[in-house]
Amino acid sequence: MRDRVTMRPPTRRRRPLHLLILALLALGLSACGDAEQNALLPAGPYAQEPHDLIIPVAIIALVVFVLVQGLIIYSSWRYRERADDDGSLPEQVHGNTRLEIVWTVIPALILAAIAVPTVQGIFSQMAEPDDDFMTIEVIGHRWWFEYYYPDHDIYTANEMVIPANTPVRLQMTATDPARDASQGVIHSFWVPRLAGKQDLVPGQTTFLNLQADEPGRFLGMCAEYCGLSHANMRIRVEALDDGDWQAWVDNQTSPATVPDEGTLEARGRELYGDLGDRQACASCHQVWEGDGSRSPGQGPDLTHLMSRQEFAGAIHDLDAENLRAWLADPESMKAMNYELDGIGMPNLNLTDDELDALVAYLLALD
Amino acid sequence: MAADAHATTLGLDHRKLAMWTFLGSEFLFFGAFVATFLLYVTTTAGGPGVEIFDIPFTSISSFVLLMSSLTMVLAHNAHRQGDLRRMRLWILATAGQGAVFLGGQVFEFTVFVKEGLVLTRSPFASSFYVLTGFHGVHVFVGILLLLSLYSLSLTGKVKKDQDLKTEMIGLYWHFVDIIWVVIFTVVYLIPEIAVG
Amino acid sequence: MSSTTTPKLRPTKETGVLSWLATTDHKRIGILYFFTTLVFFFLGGVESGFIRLQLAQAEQSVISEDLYNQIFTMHGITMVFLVVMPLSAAFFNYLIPLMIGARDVAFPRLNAFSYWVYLFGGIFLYSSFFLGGAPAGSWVGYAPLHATEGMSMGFYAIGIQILGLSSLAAAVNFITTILNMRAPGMTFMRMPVFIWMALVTNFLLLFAIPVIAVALFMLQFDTLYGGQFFQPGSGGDPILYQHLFWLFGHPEVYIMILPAMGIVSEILPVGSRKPLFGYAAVVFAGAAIGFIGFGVWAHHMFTSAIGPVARSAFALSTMFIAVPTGIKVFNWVFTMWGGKIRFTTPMLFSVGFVSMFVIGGLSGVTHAIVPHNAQQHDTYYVVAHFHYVLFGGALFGLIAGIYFWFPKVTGKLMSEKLGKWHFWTWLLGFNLTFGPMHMSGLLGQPRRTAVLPGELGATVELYNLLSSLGVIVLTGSALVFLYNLITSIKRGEASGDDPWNARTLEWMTPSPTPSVNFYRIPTITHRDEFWHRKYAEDESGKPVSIPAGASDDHDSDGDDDHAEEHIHMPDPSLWPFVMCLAFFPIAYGMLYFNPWLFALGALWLVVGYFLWITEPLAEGDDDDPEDADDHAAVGAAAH
Amino acid sequence: MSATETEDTGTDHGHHPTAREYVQIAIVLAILTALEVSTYFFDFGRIAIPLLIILMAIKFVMVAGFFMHLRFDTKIYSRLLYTGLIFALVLYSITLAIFVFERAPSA
Ligand code: HEA
Ligand code: HEA
Ligand code: HEC
Ligand code: CUA
Ligand SMILES: [Cu+2]
Repeated sequence: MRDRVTMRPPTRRRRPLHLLILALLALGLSACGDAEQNALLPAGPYAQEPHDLIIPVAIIALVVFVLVQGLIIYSSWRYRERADDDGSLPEQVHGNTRLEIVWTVIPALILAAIAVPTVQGIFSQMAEPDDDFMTIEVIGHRWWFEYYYPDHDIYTANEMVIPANTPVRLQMTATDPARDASQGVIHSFWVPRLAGKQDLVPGQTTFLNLQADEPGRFLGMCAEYCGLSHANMRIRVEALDDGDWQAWVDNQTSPATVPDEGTLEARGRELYGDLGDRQACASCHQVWEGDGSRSPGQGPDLTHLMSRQEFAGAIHDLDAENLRAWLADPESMKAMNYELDGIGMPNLNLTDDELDALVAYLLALD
Repeated sequence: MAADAHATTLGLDHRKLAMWTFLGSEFLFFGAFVATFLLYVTTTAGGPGVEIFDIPFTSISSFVLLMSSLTMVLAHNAHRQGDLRRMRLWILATAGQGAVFLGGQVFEFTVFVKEGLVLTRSPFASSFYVLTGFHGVHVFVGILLLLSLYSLSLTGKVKKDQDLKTEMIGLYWHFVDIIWVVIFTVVYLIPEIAVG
Repeated sequence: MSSTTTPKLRPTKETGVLSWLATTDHKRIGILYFFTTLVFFFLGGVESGFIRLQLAQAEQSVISEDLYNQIFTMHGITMVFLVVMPLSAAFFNYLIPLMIGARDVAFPRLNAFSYWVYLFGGIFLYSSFFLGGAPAGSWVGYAPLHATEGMSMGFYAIGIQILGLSSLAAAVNFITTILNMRAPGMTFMRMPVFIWMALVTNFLLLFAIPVIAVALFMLQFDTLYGGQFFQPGSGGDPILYQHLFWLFGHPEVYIMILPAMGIVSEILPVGSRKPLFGYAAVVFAGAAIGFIGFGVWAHHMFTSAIGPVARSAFALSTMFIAVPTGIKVFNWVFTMWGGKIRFTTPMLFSVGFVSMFVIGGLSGVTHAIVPHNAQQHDTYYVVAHFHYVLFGGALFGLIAGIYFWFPKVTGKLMSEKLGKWHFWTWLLGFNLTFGPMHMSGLLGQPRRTAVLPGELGATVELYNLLSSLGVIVLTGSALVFLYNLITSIKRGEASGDDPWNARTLEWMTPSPTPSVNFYRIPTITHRDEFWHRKYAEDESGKPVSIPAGASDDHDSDGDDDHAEEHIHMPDPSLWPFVMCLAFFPIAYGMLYFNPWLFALGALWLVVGYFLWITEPLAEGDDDDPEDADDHAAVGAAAH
Repeated sequence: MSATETEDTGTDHGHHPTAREYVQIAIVLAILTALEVSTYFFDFGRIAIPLLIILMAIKFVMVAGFFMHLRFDTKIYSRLLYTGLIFALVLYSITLAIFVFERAPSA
């Protein structure tokens, strides 16, 4: 067995026992706390519509449930054999055609009634938004999402930034085999508060509409099993109001910061481009400094890395400590096996000095 | 005739009933391969496509397989009349034609491979080889069945009145032939006209 | 039966290991199936224990991602292919001949073949744990992910292929048996519902297995030999695999539930002491479920790359499968209605089945609300759904069957007291484990994740903890069951021949069932034949018991004049076992692409087959050996 | 369906073609095949494909009906065979139709 325990930094780990007690305490309380990835709390029309559909259906289901369970419990109780039974047999009833018709027709009618809005919902869910919408291209990699904003020529990863109150249409596919040595696999983009999920299929294009009514941060994750680190392929959507959105776009469309000569950061920038006989960061990542056009590599775009809050499939907070740990040994931070299949980020055996410089450089990429 | 009073419920022999049951399910097997082939008929990834087919050559081997159904049914006919000698002759003829068909297929495959159509070339190549290959495996199994019938009838294990055995193998054989009738049209002729 | 002059051509011993390896007796094969599934259930349960341990708390890594993925995959495969399906096959084996008044199945040796193929397929799959890692592509093995998982998905493709072969052979066998070996007078509409459901199930297998066979062959070629079927790089379409898998996969779920539905349809009338309400409706609904079940497969692909028309069509077909299912449910309830219900353990499990299955069925219908399926799909809400139908449904029904027919098999009763303990803890543990998953799924917890994401923690952690605690209850409950089973086999109370006052033919025979099943094949004049031999109806339609002995209510053995002198039973044979061993070299040969190993296996198979068909009868008469497989050699006799 | 139980017993008692008839059938099959192959050499235009499908179906039914005796045997066998065939046709046609018309979720 390829057994390897993955470790996460202690910041994100909680002690099991401690937690058990907490959970037991919570038993009495309502389980609704901070609900950022909560499918029952729609935050936009594309999540609201299915929600409005399922609630009446759930009520119907509940009624059927109560009725049938009630019947079962009632007849179990009412017709149980009593202690004083005379041992005779009950009346031998073989059936009743009228009843058969009733319980064929009524469920059929109920289902017909919920079929109509379902079909309507299917078409409206998949149609292009009526209003002006923004397109973002989404590419599913193992195991992180890449976003490209064609209107602005912006590349980013894991965290998708959108303007609030604007419909967004995602145009999605999974890793382009031409860009990634390994074949792409199917992923699924899912941010429950903004929309349902839709699979990303390599070699094909699928679409998903979403919209956030208010500014906010919405959590999600890849919802189609995509191998080893499927659990570590998470999504953040940051909805910004107009001003913030414009500022974000302006920042993203500007070239990356180039550190001053002689600083530690500058040393890091050098290492970034050249690690001797080890693979350079630049061979997989891009830091766009204004020349030529932006073109993505095998790994996430790092031009404005520090404009994001989390990294590596959005499982770690983006801070110096975590970055350092990541560069020192990516596989200890996220289940990957670069040596085996070339997927993910390799361990480049960086020295402490190199780590200092690289981390300093990355932290400057805001 | 139903000399046996407690015969079966339907009055049918188990083995024949089972054989037909099994053949019904085989359609779903080959159907899936044919559907896959149709889906990928033009998905050649820049490699060879249906134009590679040698229709005259395949026509001949298809014809041989079709005629093997005739010899098969003649073998059964002979067995039914108790003529084991003639039965064996037809059985050999059938197996022989099956072998010719298989030989043709092997030849066809080697030619295609030389022309660059290897299994790993494209979805088209994979689906073509796996579909026709599995059909070939069925023919091969049929030949084994025929040969075992042949040798068992020589050693007296298959008797004059046991023509059901020949019939059963015949059913299987004809079925494999029917499948080829479909493959020949759907995989070779129609794509050749529509795409090639 | 077997005479002393038997040449030692076939094994004749009736006890010992060899007798089990060589058995062709449908009852013994059924028992083999049963105990094998117990072992695999234990393995699948242990795997689920690891799943729940890992997910008990957020951001926890008791086992690595890699191992978790292997474990949840093997859990699904084990429970589906190595537990529920073969456990149903155990019931088919034991009961089909008995319930239709036959002495064995149509092809006893083929039957043994099915069992050994199943066993070896399971062993092959589990060997992966020691040969570089078990399959880690989930039980659906989606393409093109499989291709990157290397050898381990080779085990998946080949292993399930082998299990499929077992089911296909069994399906042909059982269909032939049911169509062709019913006792005189047993018309279709007099068949027990269990037999009907067995027939439908086996037709589903017959038509579904070839589809998965093709999908798996393609997977095997892609994974191991560089095939391009599902490789997007060269234009292959991964969605094709999904279609083929679910074309099989959905009928498969009805393959798992229909036998259990058949079982409770037998138990509820006995427990309520009334005939089944609406026999014809239940039968036709079962057939309708099987039929419609072939037309709903894409409901597993609502979020995949298919268009709105397809989504709508499959949403409609999926919803309407609730109608025939509802018919069954209501007929079961009205079977109890007006009865005098004795809550024995089998009856408790049957009522539990109806109740729990309805929950799973209703959540199934909500999946078909496509716009919202986009929220539910691949969440724990789906996990809750299918455990309610599979565990609360199929498994509850099958366990009911175990308690119900245990006396038939052993002549002893299982402890009612322990049985009740088992039932209530099972019900509690089950709901504790899977009930909370409805909530955690709706709140947004995705399935197949090795780590419970921390950001979900606050909302779903409690539910996950409850689920994990539920497994402890279930394990305790399973141990009660196991203890009950073992002690009852050893020293259970004698049951008599007809402990439940039952209705169907199998209870006419002595318990434990003699190897000939029936000393005299009964002639059937009624549905619920045995009941009608025990009770007549007076003018007002009230049943009155017929005094014992006044009719042939029991199939007594002995010197009855009517007993047939020469009962021809199938002879034991070692060849099915020996021949099936060939699947090891074949499977490993294909896996490691070793033509020699494969050729060895193929040759073994061919030689085994030859020995099989030329095997002489134990009694040494020079009857045609193949005809030994069927008692009525109509074909040969016809000329 | 219980009526089937009194149906003819279906084993080989019915009409059996003679060897001569078998040869005649084979000749017809050969002619049909020749016709099929000719679509490759001559341009049949738009009728080529429908023609090929019809010819295929005729050959199929002839082999099944005569060589496999379906015509003379009990109907149960035909039902078993054609159930499988129809299932396969319907299910795979739907699948292919989804690929052709419903491939992407939206245009
Ligand atoms: C025994 C197995 C079994 C059974 C019987 C069912 C029964 C049903 N299933 Fe389930 N299903 C599974 C096993 C099963 N399923 C499994 C294993 C999966 C997951 C596979 C995977 O991805 O790994 C799955 C997944 C699954 C999905 C895909 C979910 C997703 O991944 O997004 C869907 C979608 O429609 C679905 C629907 C249904 C429906 C409508 C029924 C119906 O047959 C239910 C009908 C029953 C009732 C409705 C209750 C009784 C009826 C009444 C009381 C009448 C009145 C009712 C009404 C008016 C509504 N199932
Ligand atoms: C019949 C089918 C069946 C049954 C019975 C079960 C039983 C259980 N299942 Fe599972 N399950 C599936 C079929 C089934 N499952 C399938 C198909 C999947 C999908 C896989 C995939 O996504 O690919 C799945 C997935 C699945 C998941 C989701 C994993 C994931 O998505 O990451 C979880 C999580 O909790 C789970 C839990 C459990 C638990 C706790 C039990 C428990 O109820 C188990 C209780 C049993 C025991 C505790 C056994 C104890 C027994 C003994 C001690 C007896 C000993 C006997 C002998 C020695 C002979 N199952
Ligand atoms: C072989 C290719 C490769 C090389 C070389 C490489 N990386 Fe990466 N890197 C990746 C991939 C792939 C990821 C995405 C991993 C994931 O999240 O699953 C990644 C992720 C990252 C991230 C996190 C980005 C985010 O937003 O999630 C940072 C930061 C990073 N790499 C920095 C570096 C630095 C610095 C170097 C050089 C010392 C380097 N990488 C070398 C492939 C590479
Ligand atoms: Cu990507 Cu799961
Ligand atoms: Cu389904």
